[in-house]
Amino acid sequence: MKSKKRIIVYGVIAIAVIILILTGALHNSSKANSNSSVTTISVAGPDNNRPYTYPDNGKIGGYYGALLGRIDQDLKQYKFKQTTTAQNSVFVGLQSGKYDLAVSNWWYSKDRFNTYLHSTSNGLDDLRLITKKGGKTANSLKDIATKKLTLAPISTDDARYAFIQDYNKKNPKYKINLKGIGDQSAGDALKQVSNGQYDVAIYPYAAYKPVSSTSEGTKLRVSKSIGLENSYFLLNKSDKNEKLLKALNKELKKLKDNGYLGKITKKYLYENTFEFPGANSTFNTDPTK
Amino acid sequence: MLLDIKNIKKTLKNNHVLKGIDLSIEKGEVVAIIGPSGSGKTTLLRNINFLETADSGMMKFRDQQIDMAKPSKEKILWTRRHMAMVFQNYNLFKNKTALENISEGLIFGQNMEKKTAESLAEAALNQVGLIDKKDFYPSQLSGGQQQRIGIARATVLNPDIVLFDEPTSALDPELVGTVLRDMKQLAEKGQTMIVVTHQMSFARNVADRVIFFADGEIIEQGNAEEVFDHPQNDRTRKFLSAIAEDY
Amino acid sequence: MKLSRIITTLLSGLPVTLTLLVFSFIFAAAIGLGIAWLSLRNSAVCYNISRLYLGLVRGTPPLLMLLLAYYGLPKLFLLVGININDWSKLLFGIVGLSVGWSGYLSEAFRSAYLSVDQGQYEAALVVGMNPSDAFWRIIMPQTVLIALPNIENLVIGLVKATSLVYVIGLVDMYSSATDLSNQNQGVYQLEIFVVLALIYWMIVLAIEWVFRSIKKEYQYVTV
Amino acid sequence: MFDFRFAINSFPKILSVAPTTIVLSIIATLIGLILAILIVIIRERKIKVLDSIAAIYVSFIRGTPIIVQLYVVYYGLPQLLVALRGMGINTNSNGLPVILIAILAYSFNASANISESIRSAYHSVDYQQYEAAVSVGMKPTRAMTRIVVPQLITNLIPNFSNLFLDLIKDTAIVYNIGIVEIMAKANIMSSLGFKYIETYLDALIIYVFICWFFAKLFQIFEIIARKRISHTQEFV
Repeated sequence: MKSKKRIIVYGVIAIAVIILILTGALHNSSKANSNSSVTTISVAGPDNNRPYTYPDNGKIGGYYGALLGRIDQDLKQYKFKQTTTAQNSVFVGLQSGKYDLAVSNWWYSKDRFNTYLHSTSNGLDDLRLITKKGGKTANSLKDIATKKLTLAPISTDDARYAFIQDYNKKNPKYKINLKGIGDQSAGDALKQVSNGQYDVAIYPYAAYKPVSSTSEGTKLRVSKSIGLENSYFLLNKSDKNEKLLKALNKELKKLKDNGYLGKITKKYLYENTFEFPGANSTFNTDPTK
Repeated sequence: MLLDIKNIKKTLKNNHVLKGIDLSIEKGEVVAIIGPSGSGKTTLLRNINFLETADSGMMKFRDQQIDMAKPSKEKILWTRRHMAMVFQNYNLFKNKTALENISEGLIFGQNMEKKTAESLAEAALNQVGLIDKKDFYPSQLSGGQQQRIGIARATVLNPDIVLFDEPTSALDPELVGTVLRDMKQLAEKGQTMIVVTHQMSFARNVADRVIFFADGEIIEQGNAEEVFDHPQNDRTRKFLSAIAEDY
Repeated sequence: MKLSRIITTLLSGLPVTLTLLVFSFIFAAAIGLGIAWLSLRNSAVCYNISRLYLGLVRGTPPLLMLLLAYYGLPKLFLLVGININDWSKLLFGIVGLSVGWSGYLSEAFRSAYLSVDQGQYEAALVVGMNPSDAFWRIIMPQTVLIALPNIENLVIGLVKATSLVYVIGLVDMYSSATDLSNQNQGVYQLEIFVVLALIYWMIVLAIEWVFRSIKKEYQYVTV
Repeated sequence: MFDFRFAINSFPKILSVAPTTIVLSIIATLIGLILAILIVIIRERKIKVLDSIAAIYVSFIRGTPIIVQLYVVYYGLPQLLVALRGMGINTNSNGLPVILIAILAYSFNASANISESIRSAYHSVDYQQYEAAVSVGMKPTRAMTRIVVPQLITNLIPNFSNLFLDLIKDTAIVYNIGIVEIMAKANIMSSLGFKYIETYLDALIIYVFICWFFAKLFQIFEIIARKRISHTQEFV
C-alpha cells in the first residue's frame, strides 16, 4: 500500500514538472524590442512542401521564399530570419513564440484563426482532383462521396486535411472517408493513385504539375479546377506581431495590385491563378462566411 | 609499543562481532591470529585499517591517538599510509599490470615520482622472482603469483605493520608454499605483521605470538608452544583437535 | 538518378550526423554519470530524484525530447532572463539527444559500478590512496570496462536516433535524403533510402570495429 | 497561449488510440521473438551459410535507423511484389494494408535486437548447469528446456523489457506511413487549429505512463522468475 502511495506521489510530481516545463515553454515574454530601428522577425516554413517552401541553403525557397524576399526588401523596419523544419515543428515553434511568422500555403480554419494572428490573403491555390487514366473519375468533392471513391490519405499537417474535415462538417450528407498520414510527398501520394491503391487524390495544381511529367505521373488524369483557396500568413499572437501584421497586410495589397503575386504564382506555381475567372472576387473574401 | 588497541567493539545486525578486544603489538613482532571461521578475526583487521568503523574503541598507533568509532579522514589516511594489507582474494587491481599494481600505492599513496616508484616496484618484483611478469595483468597470473605480487605491493610501501587477511585461503594447495616462504622471509627481516591464518604450520613456526580468537573475544594467547602444546582453555583444545591433521 | 548524386547528397549531411553523435554522446555520458552518482549516494532524496529523472527521460520518445529541447528550453532560460534563442539548431539537437540518452547511460554506469568488486576499492585504500584517487584510477576504469558492451549498444542506438533531428529542421543525412527524394517528387525513394541505410550501416560497422579494438586492447583486464 | 481545455478535451481521444500503439508493439515483439529464436538457433548451431546470412541480417538491422527501415519496407515491398508478379508469381501489390507493412518492419527490427539479447542471456547461463543436467541422465533437449532455458529467460527479462519499451517509443514514427497511433492522433487533433503543444503534452503523458506500466510489469515477471530459480542460483 505504501508503494502505491509513493507511485501516486511520483505521478503527481512528474506531471507537475511536465506542466512547469511546458508553461515555461509557453511563457510568452515578448520583451520590448531593442532600441535599434530594425526589428528581427523569425520566420519558419515547412521543409517538405515544394514548390511552396523548401530548404534552400538555410533559407526558405520556392513561392514563399520569393515572396518573403520581396517583403523583406520593401519593409525596411523589419529583418526576416528564416528557417525550415518539419511542418508540425513549425507550429510547435509558432505556438511557443519561438517563431513569429509561419509561411506556407495555409488555408482558413476557424481554430487556426482563433489560435494565431492571420494576414490577408497572400496567394490563391487552384485545387484539383487527380485520378488514374481510364479509372474512376471525379470532378467535385461531392463526386468522391456519391461515387464512394477512396481518397488517398492526406498528411495531417497539411491544409488539405483540415479542408476536407471542414467540408465534411458542412456536408454531413456527402461525407468523404478521410485518412490521415504523416509527412508525405505529392509524388508518393500520386503513385498510390497511379497504381490503383486509391481512386483519387486532392492537390493544388502546383503540387501535381511537377509529378505529371514522371513515369508514374503520365498515368494520371487531372480534373478541372474544383475551387480556389486563399492562403494566409499565420503569426504568433503578440504586440510586436500585431504591428508587423499591419505592415504585412499593406504590403500584400501593394504586391497584389502591382502584379508581383501574379508574377511569382506563374513562376513557381505553373499557372497564374489570379487570371482565373472569379479570381478577383475570391481573393480576400471573408472565409468565415 | 607500536600499536595499542583498547576495548574495540563492533556489532553487525545485533550480532556482537567484536566484544571489547585489547591488543598490543611490539615493533618487529609477528602475531598470528587463529580461530574458527566467523569468529571476527577478519573484522578485527578491517577495523584496524578502518575499512569498517568500530562502535567504540581507542587505538594508539605510533604517536597518534585515534578514536576508532570516530576517526577523522586525515587520521584514516595517515594510518593507511603507515600500514599495509594483504587480502584473501589478493584484490590486485584488475585494470593494472603487475608492475603498476605495485607502483600505484607509491605514486598515489606516498606521492613518489613515477620513475622512482617504478624502479622500486621492479626491485620488489625481482625479489619475489616475478620480474618477467611485470607487464602481465592479474587475469594472466596464477593465484600464487597474484598473492606474491599482493605481498610485494604491501611491503614496497615500507609500512610499520602489514596486516594479512587469510592470505593463503584462496590458493590451490601446491601454491601455498611459495606464498608462505615470502611471508617467512619478511618476518625474518623484522617486519611487524598481524596474520589471520588457517595455516597452523606458519603460526607455529614463524609467529612470535599466537592468539586464539573465538566469538569476538581473545580466548587465549602466548607463544606457539603455549597455545599449541599446552592450551589452557577448553575451546582452544576443541578447536585444535578438530583441525588436528593440519599440524 | 545517378547513384553518385545520391551518395554525394547524402554524404553532405554526414558532418552534422557525426557532430550530433560525438557531442551528444559526450554530454549524455556526463549527465548519465551525474545521475548515476545521485542514485548511488546514500540519500533517499537523491535516489528519488534520480528515479524520477529516469522515469521521465526514459518514457519520452526521442522525437518529443528534441521538440522539448528546441522549443521548451529557450522558454525556460528566458524565465531566468537568458536568451538562448539564437543558439544554433545543432546545439539544441545535441541537448535533446544528450538528455534522451543520459537515462540509458546512467543505468549502464550504475549497474556496472555495482558489479565492480568492492575489494578493488579497499585494496586501493589500504595502499594509501585517497578515496578520490581510488575512485578515478581503479573503480572508474573498471566500471567503464564492464559497461562497455552496453555503451556500444547505446552509441549504436544514438547513431540511429540522430536521424530524428529532421523534426527541428537540422539537415543531417536523413534530412538530406528526404529532401533529395522530395526534389524528385518521390520517384527515387527506394534507391535513396537503401543507400541511406547502407551509409548508416557503415558508420555502425566502424563503431563496432572501434569497440572490438578496445576490447582486444584490454582483453586481459577481466573485470 | 496554452489551451488547457483543448489539452484536456484531446486527451481521451488520443488515449483511445493507445491500444493501436500497444497492440502493434506487442504483435511486432511476438513475431520478432519467434524470428529471433530461429536466428539464435541458426547462429548457435552454426548452420552453414544460414549462419552468415543471419549475422549480416542482424548487423544490418542493428545498424540502420528504424525510420529508414520503415521506408525501405514501405517502398520496397510493393516493388518486390510487382517484380515477383513479373516472374509469374501471383501477388497483389495493390491494397497492401499499411498495418501489415508496419508489423513487418517492426518485427524485423525487433527480431534482430531480441536475438542479440537472447544470445547474450544464453551465454550468461553457466555451461556447467547444462553439463550437470546431462550428467544426471537428462536428454540434451530436456536439459535445455528444463534447466538452461528457465535461467536464460530470467537473465533475458531486463533486456527484453528495455527493447520492448524502445519499440513502443519507436512506433511514434509509424504515422509517417499512415497508421493512426498516439503520435498520429496527436497530429490529427492538432491539424485543425495548428495547436500542437497541447496534444504533444497529452501524448507525452500517455507514453510515460505506458512505459512505466510495462517496466513495472516486467519487473514483476523478473521477481517471479528469480524466485522460481533462486534455490538453484544460491548453490551455484
